This record gives sequence, C-alpha cells and structure tokens, in this order.
Amino acid sequence: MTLFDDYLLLTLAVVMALGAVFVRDLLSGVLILAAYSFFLALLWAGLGAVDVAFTEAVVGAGLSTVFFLMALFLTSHQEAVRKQLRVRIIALGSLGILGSLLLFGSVDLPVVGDPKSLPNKHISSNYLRKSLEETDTPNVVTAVLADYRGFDTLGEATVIFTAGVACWMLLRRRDDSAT
Amino acid sequence: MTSSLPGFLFAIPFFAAVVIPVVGFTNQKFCRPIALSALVFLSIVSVIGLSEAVSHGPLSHAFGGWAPPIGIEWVVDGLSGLLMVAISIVSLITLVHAGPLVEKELPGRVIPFYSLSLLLIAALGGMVLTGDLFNLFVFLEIGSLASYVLVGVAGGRSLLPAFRYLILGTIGASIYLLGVGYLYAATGTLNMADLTQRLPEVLNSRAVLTGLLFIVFGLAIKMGLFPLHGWLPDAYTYAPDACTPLLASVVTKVPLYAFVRIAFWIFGMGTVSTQIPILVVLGWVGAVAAIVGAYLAIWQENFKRMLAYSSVSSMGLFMLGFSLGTETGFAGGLFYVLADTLMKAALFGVAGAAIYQCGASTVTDLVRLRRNMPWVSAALLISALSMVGIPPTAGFFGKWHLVVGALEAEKYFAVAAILVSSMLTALYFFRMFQRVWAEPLQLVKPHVLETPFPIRISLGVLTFGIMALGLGSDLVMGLIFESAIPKGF
Amino acid sequence: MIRPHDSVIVHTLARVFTPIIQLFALYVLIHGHDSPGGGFQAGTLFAASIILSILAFGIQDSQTVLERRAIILGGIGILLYAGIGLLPLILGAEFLNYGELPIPGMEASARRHWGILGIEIGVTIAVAATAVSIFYSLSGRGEGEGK
Amino acid sequence: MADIFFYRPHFVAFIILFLLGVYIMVVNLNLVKKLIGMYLMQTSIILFFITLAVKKDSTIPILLSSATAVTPEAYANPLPHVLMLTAIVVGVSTLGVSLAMVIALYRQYNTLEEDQILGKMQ
Repeated sequence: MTLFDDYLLLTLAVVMALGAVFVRDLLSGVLILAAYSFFLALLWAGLGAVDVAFTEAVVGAGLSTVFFLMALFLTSHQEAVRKQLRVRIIALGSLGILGSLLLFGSVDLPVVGDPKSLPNKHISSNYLRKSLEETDTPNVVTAVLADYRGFDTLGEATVIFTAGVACWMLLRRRDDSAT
Repeated sequence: MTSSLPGFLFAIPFFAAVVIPVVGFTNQKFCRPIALSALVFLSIVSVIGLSEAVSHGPLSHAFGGWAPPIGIEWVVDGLSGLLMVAISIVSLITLVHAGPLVEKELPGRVIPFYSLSLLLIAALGGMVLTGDLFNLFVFLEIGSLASYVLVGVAGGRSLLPAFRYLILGTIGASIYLLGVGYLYAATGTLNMADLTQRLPEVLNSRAVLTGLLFIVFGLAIKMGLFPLHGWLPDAYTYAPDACTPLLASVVTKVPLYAFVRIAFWIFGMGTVSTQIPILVVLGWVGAVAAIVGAYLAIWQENFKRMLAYSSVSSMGLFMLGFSLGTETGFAGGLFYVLADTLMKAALFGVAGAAIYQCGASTVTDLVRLRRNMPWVSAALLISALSMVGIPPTAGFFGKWHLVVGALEAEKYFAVAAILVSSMLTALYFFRMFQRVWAEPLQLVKPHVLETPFPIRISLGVLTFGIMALGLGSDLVMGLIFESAIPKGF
Repeated sequence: MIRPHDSVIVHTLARVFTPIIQLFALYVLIHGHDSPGGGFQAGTLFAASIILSILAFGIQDSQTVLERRAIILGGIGILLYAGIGLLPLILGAEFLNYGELPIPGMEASARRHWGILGIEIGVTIAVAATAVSIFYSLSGRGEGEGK
Repeated sequence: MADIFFYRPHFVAFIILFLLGVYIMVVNLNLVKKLIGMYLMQTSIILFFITLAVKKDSTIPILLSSATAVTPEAYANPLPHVLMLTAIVVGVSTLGVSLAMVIALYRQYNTLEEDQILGKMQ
C-alpha cells in the first residue's frame, strides 16, 4: 500500500460521499453510498485492518444498503428542493468552529504510521505479544474482540438485539394486540 | 478490592431483559413479574455494593479476568454506588407505576416495553459503573437506542420528536467517541484509572484539550444541557406516559455523571479549573440554563412540557453546583441530582396518572385531581413544594447546600442564579396551585376515581422518599462527603 | 408483504447462492481464530443468505410469528454468549473469564480458545436472527398502522 | 497548517466527511438524507481510528508463527480495529432503528420532509 493508493481511495470515497449527499434521487444516493462503503472497505484493507474491511463490506455495503432500500421501497424516492439560506449559514458557521477545533487538535496527534506512537505502543503491544500464548488465537483482532475486550462485544451484540426489539416495537401493527 | 458483585449488577437486569422476549412468547403475563423481581434484586445488590464500597473501599471487577488496562473493569465506589442505588430503586418504582399505563397506552407492545426498559436500566448501570471510556460509549449507545424508541413507540406525534432525539443523540455520541479517540491518540489507553496516571505527562498536548472538549460537548447534548437541549422538551412531552417517569428521572442524569467522572476524577479538579478552565464556562452555562429553563417553563400550558423545561433548569443547577469548585458545592450538586431524580419521577408519575385517570394534560386540567384523588394530589403537592425548595423537602436541602457552596466559593452570580431560578420555579408551581386549588369546586367533574393500586403505591413511595431524603439529608450529605468527593479541592 | 419474484433467473441464482453464502458464513465463523472474520461477519452473511431467499421466493408464513421467532432466536444467541460469561461468575471467577470455564483436561489458553468459539457462535446466532428480524420489521407488513 | 493537507490526507478526508455528515444531518430536511449524513459521520470516525492503528511497514494483525517471539512493530495495532468493529455494529443498529422510525413517520404523514411533517402535525 503506497501513499498514492491512499490518495486515490480517499479521493474516490470523498467524491462518492459528495455524490450521495447531493444527488436528488434518494435511491441513487443510497446506491452511491454503497459504492462509498466499498471504497472504504478497500481503504481499510490497505491500511491493514482486514477485519474492519470485511465487516465494512458485509455491513456497510451489504446490510445497511438493504435496510435503506427496504425503507425507500416503502416510502418515496424524491427529495424536495428548497432554499433555507439562514439555517445553512448558521450551520456552516458552527461547523467552521468544529472544523477548526479538529484541525487545532490534529497538530499534536501522532504521525500516521509511526510504530512508536503512544496508541501503538502502550497497551496494544501487550495484545500482540501475549495473545497467542494466552488465548491460543493467532488473529489478534479476534482475541481482543472476544476475550480481552469481550465485554464490549457482549455490549455490541446487545446493541443490535436492542435494535431488533426496537424495530419490532416501532413497526408493530395495532391488530397484533390480541397476541 | 476485587469482587464479583459488579458482575451481578450487570447480569441481573441484562439477563432479565433478554429473557423477557423469549419467555413472553409463550405467556405475556410473565414479563412484568420477571422485570420487577429483577429490579428488586438489582436494588438489593446495589445497596449491598454501596455499603461494601463505603466501608471497605471501592469494589472492582475485571471482566474476562484481564486486569486493567488490558481488560475492562467495573468499579463500585462511593459515587458510582450511590448513583447505582438511585437508578435501581427509582427505576423499580417507575416500572411499578408504568404497569397500568402500559396496558392502556401500548397494548400489544408490553413485551418489548419491559425488555427495552430493562436494557435501558442495564445500560445506565453500565455507564455508571464502567471504568473504561469505550465501554461507556457502548452502554451509552444501548441506553440511547432504548430511550429513542421508548420516546417514539406510541406513534402519532411522538415519532418526530423521537427521530430528532435520535439524530441529535447520535451526533452527541459520535462526538463523544471522537473525543475518546483523541484521548486514546494522546495517551494510548482507554482505562480511566490508567488515563488518570498518564494524563499529567501529556496535559499540554492539544489533542488532550480537543478530546476533553469533544467529550464534554457530546455528553452535553446527551444530558440536554442548555443550549443543546433542543430535543428534550418535545421528547418528554410526547413520549408515552408509561415511559416518561423513567426517561425524565434517570436518563439525562447518567451522561451528567459520566461528565463528572471524566472531568473530576480523570482530569482532576486542578486541570479542569485552571489548566483547561472548562468549569468557568460550564458554570456560566449552568447559571443561564437554570434561569432560562425556569423562565420558559412559566409559559407552558401543557403540564409535561412545563416539567420538561423544569428539567432543563435543574440540569443547569447541577452543572452550576459541580462547577463551583468547592466541596460543599459539589456535594450539594450531587445531593440535588438524587433529589431531582425522585422529584422528576414523582412529577411525571403524577402527569401520567392524571392523563390516565381523567385525561388531564394541561395545567388547568389538573383541577380534576382535586376530587377523590388524595394520593395523586398529595404527591403533586409535595413534589412541587420540593421543586420550589420549601423545607423540609429534599429540594430545599439540595438548593440550600448549593447556595452555601456558592457563598463559600464567593461566586455571587451563582447565588443569584440559584435564587432567581427558584423564584421562577415558585412562580410556575404556585400558578399551578392557584389554578388547581383556588378554582371553585363546581368545575370539577364528579366521577373521577383514585388511580389503580400500583400508581398509588409508587407515587406514595416517591413522595415518602422526597420527605425522607430531606429529613435524612445530614446522613446522605455525610455519606457524600465521606466517600463521593473527588480529590483536589 | 414480500411477493415472490417471478423471474426464473432470480430463482435459480438464489437457489445456487444461498447455500454457498451459508457455507462461506460457516467457514468465516470457524476460521475466525486465524483469519479475518468471526461471529459478527458470519452472522451478517447468514442474514444475507436468508434475506436473499426471502426476496426471491417471498414470505408465505404468517409473518408476525416468523418475526417474533427471529427476535427470540436473537435472544437465545445472546443468552448463549452471556451464559458462557455467567458460568465463571457463578463459579467464583470473573464474568466472561473463559479461562475458568469448567472444561476438563485443558490448559487455560485452550479453554479460552474454545470459549471464544462458543461466544462467536452466540454472536452469529444473535446477529443473523436479529438482522433478519429487523429486515422483516422494515419490510412493511404494517400497512394498517393506526392513523 | 498547510502541510497537513499533504502529509495527512487521511485526516483531511476525515474532516471533510465528518463535517459533511454533520452538516447534512442538521441542515437537510429530508429524513433519509439525514441518515445518509449520519452514515458518513460514523464512517468518518472509523477512518480516524483506523489511521491511528497504522504502522509503517507492518502487516495485518494475524500472527504468523508461534515459534518466534512477536515483535509488535511488525503488526498493525489491533485495538482500534476492535473498537471500530463495535462502532460499525452500533452504526448499523442505529440505522435500522432510525429507518424504522422513518417508515412509521411516512405511514403517518405520507412524506419524508421534516417541514411538511411539522406542518401536518399542527
């Protein structure tokens, strides 16, 4: 993975994001969003995060798109056109503050790719060193996900379970009340 | 001290929440007993946890057997134990109260209602007890998803407020996560205790400053702190009456707790008051919120909306108390959080009971409570007096300690803000009393009956709690001073 | 309310792809220890295969029952995960400490290996069932929602 | 400040995506567009975390052999990957719930525009 690939994929992702946002037809927007997800998955794979890339491809380009499409088939495709200049200016102003704060904080962020940076060194190297010996699992991401931080993963499974119960509750027909 | 008790604090509501849909498939009648008995157990275990933590020092539980910072730990100390006790007991009472309302308002959705409520309670407990910033985010999201849906489940007018709550809440949670990312980039750890040790070395880093600002900003959206309270009034007004007591009493208090934990324990008093002086800003924000919230509440005709603005005002008072920078102010803020949890549960319980029994949703309609509803009227009277701050209710002692703390800190704008907001609160509650009790009785429709037993008993217990917390305030304040005050004052 | 698709091509492709996707999901689940993937990805793949066959062949069964069963299966998956976690807690160790699982004749690291596999199976069931359940919910059975 | 655009392309892309997402969530009145914005915002945070995990000349975090001792510099940092797996799941769950709300809103008001819904609520 060279820096050039990164530039290429990042540019493509940003272009896709802009396309998804500014196209008026929501169906096209959602499909462009799937393409965006796909480029992101490639980017994650290039940056060494294969598990995240896999999940992004399955969930972002797959499941999310299916959910979006299901919703769009039941509702409408078209976005109304309107002008609301004042809201936009206020929002742009506050986002400018947010953006400059992000840039302000970025100066002291570790250099990308530095193996000696604190986030890459402190606890994460413990996982890399010990996971095979302690958990018998060569894929360190799986070991951290399911064991070292297994409680987060239980929370994660609970989040999607909550979403399942929530959708069931929200879209239930009135006449089911007999059951 | 390591202990398995925090593990059970997670397991009890969690297992109940997951078991309810599985069991409810065969018989829906089991849902309520399972939920209530789980909460009874949870309350007992959390009381034991608090007393252990106060007498023997903090209890920690390293999930998966991995010592932090490698793994995730949960800690019951004075502060988190106290909050956990409050959450478990108040949510037990509000679910008892919700029983008749659920049957009427959400027929056919009883199973998911109890399941989601318990998931919400488990998530709130997780946010309070966890010692890991990312784990906090996970539980924040579980709790938020559950509360978005509990707001919007009745359909109709509640859907759009729920959707807006979801959009703003997701922005808040994402900004919080971003802040955690900045802190992780600057220190390389997610564990709170480890962060406390490592932060002093990197305190000059701009990444830490940005991270703290993002975390506070994200949590402020979640707690409905003025001027980021946009989602709150509509959500509380249109949410089903079965859900509002639970939502209004505990859901916004827990992000506030997370803020307190991060600002005063991880960063430390010295940092947030001098090096990164966010407390000064938050003090002013709190003062403005306390006054503006109370002012807006005056103009509301809908009773629940009035209480919602009153919540905005209370959030300002808490923030003001925590940012005073004195021990008394901090303890007063914490005491007022506990008092407000009871008061909001009672007031929203009264609002729900009034709508359930006689369709009274506006302040003027409350006059119908006068006949034959002594329990509901008494609960309304006492909790409203407590909101205003009349002794010997809990609200009075909360405000008293806040004022004393502000005087100690010599922050006279805070004293003024507390007094002005109390006066405005008095204005709208006394206006309500005047409408309810000074009208001629002929207007009252005769055939209104007292509410069902679960509503009566829960309102009774909440009212008793408000009085008891007020009368026993020395005891509770002693507990707070002894074990729930951060170092560095 | 999903009617079967009336194209033969769609039917044939769905018939061919559903088992392939499911087989791949199983592979992803079992090889989560030493290659990318794991419970969540496997669960989503399972859900995708089920959604594919629903889209191709429609739903004949009474949907309320199916949807409820799906969410219950999701609950069972989570109960499996949390049950594996609860066992060590009851035996006196920490929640989710697979090293203390009562599996005889194994070192702690091997117990952890099997514990991870167990919870990954739980995650797979939970995620697959819940994703299908959300799909059912979103597929718009509720035209009669009270106005 | 200017060199950030050349040396930190990931960070610049993160800022663009994040601000774009938040902007659309706040300003756009179409409910589905808001959710597209939400998706962009959540993925941008994933981008931020993943770039923290990159190590130059390293490989994916799957250990190759148990014989030799592991040098952490040779593998990418697994912790942000794990956190982001969780964040992706949280994102898709939120998306499912919000789309359910959008469908319920559409059933009720027959439109996806927030201002029109507000108009019909009056």
